[in-house]
Amino acid sequence: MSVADLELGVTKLTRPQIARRAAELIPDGSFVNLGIGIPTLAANVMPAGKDVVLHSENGILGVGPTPPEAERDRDLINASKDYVTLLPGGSYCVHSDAFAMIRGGHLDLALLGAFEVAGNGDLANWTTGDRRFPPGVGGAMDLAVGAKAIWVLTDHTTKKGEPKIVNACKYPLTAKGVVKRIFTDLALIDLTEDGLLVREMVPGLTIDALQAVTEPKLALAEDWQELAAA
Amino acid sequence: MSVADLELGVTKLTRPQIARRAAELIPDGSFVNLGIGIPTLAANVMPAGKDVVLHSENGILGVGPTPPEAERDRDLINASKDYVTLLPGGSYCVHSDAFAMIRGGHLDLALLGAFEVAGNGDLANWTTGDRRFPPGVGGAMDLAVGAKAIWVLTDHTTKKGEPKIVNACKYPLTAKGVVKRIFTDLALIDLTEDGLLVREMVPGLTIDALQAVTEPKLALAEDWQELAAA
Amino acid sequence: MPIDKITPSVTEAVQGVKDGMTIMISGFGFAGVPNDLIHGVLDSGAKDLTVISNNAGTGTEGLAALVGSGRVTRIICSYPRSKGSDLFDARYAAGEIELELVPQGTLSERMRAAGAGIGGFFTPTGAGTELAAGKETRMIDGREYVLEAPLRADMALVQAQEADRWGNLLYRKAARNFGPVMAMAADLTVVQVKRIVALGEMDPEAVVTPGIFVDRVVHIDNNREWDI
Amino acid sequence: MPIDKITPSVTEAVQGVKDGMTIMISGFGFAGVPNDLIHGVLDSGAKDLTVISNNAGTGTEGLAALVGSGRVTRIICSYPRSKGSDLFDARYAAGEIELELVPQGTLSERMRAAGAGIGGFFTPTGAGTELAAGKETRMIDGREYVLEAPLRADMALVQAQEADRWGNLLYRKAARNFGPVMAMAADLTVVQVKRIVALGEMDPEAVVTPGIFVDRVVHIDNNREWDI
Repeated sequence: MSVADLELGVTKLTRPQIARRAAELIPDGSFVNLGIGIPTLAANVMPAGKDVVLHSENGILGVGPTPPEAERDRDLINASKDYVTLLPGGSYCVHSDAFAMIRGGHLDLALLGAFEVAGNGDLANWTTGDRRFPPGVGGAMDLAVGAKAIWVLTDHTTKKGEPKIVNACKYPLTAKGVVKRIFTDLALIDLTEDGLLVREMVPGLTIDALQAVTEPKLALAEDWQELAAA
Repeated sequence: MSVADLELGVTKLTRPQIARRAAELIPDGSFVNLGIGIPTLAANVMPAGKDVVLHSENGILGVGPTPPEAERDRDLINASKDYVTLLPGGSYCVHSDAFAMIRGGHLDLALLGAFEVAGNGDLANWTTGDRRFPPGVGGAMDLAVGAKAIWVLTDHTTKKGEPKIVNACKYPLTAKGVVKRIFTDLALIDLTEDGLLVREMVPGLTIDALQAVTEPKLALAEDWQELAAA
Repeated sequence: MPIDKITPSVTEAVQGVKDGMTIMISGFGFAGVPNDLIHGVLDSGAKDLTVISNNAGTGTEGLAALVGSGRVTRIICSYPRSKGSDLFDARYAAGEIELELVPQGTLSERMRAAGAGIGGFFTPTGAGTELAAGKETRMIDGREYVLEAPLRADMALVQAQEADRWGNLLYRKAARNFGPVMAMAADLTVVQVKRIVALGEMDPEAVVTPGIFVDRVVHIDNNREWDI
Repeated sequence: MPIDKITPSVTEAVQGVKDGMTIMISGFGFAGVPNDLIHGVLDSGAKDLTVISNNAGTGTEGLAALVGSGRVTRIICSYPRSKGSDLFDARYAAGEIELELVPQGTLSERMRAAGAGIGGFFTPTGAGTELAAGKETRMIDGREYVLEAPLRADMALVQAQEADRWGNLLYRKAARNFGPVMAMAADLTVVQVKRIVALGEMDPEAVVTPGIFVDRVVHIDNNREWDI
């Protein structure tokens, strides 16, 4: 258990477990983009029998799981530059067509990482504004405005224990008001018209303890469930 | 000989002969679009050994000559809806890419028909403005502004003997100031900064007789030649 | 549950077509026209339709039949009049059909814009002509451009050669034409194909329209000779 | 005279590269990067270059070597910093290279616009963010869009899999990425390929970049393992 775990007295989800919970909730038949970070892990933990078509913005539709080391192909990588495979039915396309799919509203869902998410759905995930390091926007802004729904997958707090779900983003925005759902190592939270609604929490966590590491006001869903690690 | 031929006392070029003369002057290695009318005939009269890549705006690059009747394919027609073939090295593309080639300035040349050409290079070839008949613009406006050079292939006069090369177009314009060269059944005329320069005339024709069926002032090139039917 | 976009009949393929809809129809001349789907729309009885297609139909069947039925109140195309376009010509002469004439490259680019999430684009095509009348123009690097809007549809009817159950499509020769951009630009894309292949059978390098742009596929291999 | 775009050497392929040029370089991560052509440009000694590429190079060779050489004064890209982008990072930290950061979809769409004769387009990407600062915006159907300009180059360096003498190209898997749009958007498009095939050998349905967009092709089959 880490220090943070000890403080909260609960076992947090691992990064693959966060990805797995998101993967479980992706509707069957969806076209989905997996952003850099925790989201890309979802390709390896997709529930068996779920027919989801994964999109990678460098020009792949129908991304499959990570290959064994011996089968790596330097021409077959995803947007995170990780080795991937192609599923039967998958295809390659030019970069501009991959982004036509994104901007044109053809993706049902994009799973993105975040530096910060605000209660109003604002997303910041491309620069901390630190001028010592070059920023990198990649496809984040296109995905944020283009996909029909945006889910964020992130640790609940920074390494220092500060909230990443905030009242207002301090970092430069990626897009305004786009996030619909947040999966963290502690909880599953929906961004609704009435505010943040907690759907799931890890075993042992209380809403008060969760609120203590979250800036915007949280409400607990009547039918909330335990966020079980798969 | 037609009445018009008798009036001028010369033998006019046939439509395939106009097309042949234009084909002879297409620079080797060019990418060329052939418009509806006389221009499409050029595909069948291309000089042997000339490596020209013909573009058809419905999505063909590398158009070959008309096939024998037994080899017609209803999926292989040009922009005039005539049966064509595909040369080795040819390829098919989506319509929007065919027009990216046009508008993006990738065609060296487009050969177009005309209702009227003005001395300043204005082109009218999409509607006579007669409200009883539906107009049809097709790809004419894209080609007129997109190709690096526009050559017009046309009869020198209307069926009534009126000039088609005029001081100012009376019909609605296709594009302004785009025509660089005109091939007619009587002459080959360049549109230069100094005005219309006659490069070739059919045997027996005088510059005065040609001027009589042409509105803008013509100049005869010092090195003018006979326009010989191939 | 496996993704399966293959629909058993034309009737089911065009289900949901309604009065007042805007429908894109693929094809250039007689190549690539989804005649069976067009007759499916005709059989549905839907009226007050806006049709977007390069031509306006020739002969007595397919697009010409739809236009001739009087159910099309408006057509957006680049080249309506051709040899054999009598059914359209008569409606036009009688003032029974509204025509929006669009330069051909602008037509497919507007579809691509709709499909690619582009809100509008500047094209040099048509600048200074009647077809740009009333449109916003702008000088860019010394050249006049016209602002054109994306063009979308409620439904696209597309003809292709091969499909698999994900809706991936291959076309054949110049019958490809408007199919791929129309598939991108419609809320519901319905495709008739000559052949269904197993998932994974298509070369992933050669897929022209990926299944993400396709909603329904119907297999039509009757090889009927249409009067179009 | 037969069209033949095949060039015998890298030196001849990049001939004409000059100080101050804007050069597009294909590739996404380590896939599809024309390393031999990049080293050809490096060997040419050309300086004050603007490079347009998705990334800024990693490791010690290829794009990283060009950026690290100090000959690149400006880079236009979407994602410069990656594991191994030390050569770029150092130049950036020292203020020795100007960075224009462009959202990735806007980057390739701007190239396509240049290649397709589009004078500018409205995209929702980046609206309301720092990357749209100073750009014209417009509300279209209740949504904010940013006007983006076409992006062209003097030269494009592209890596592909196969070419024929007309310059038709096939790519391989995700190494396709920016190659086709860069080929459209440059005055001079130079391509390194792993295989040359006879004219007519490629499936005309599967050609990805038709030869009209390609100026020079050079055959490189050394299978060198680059440190990128």
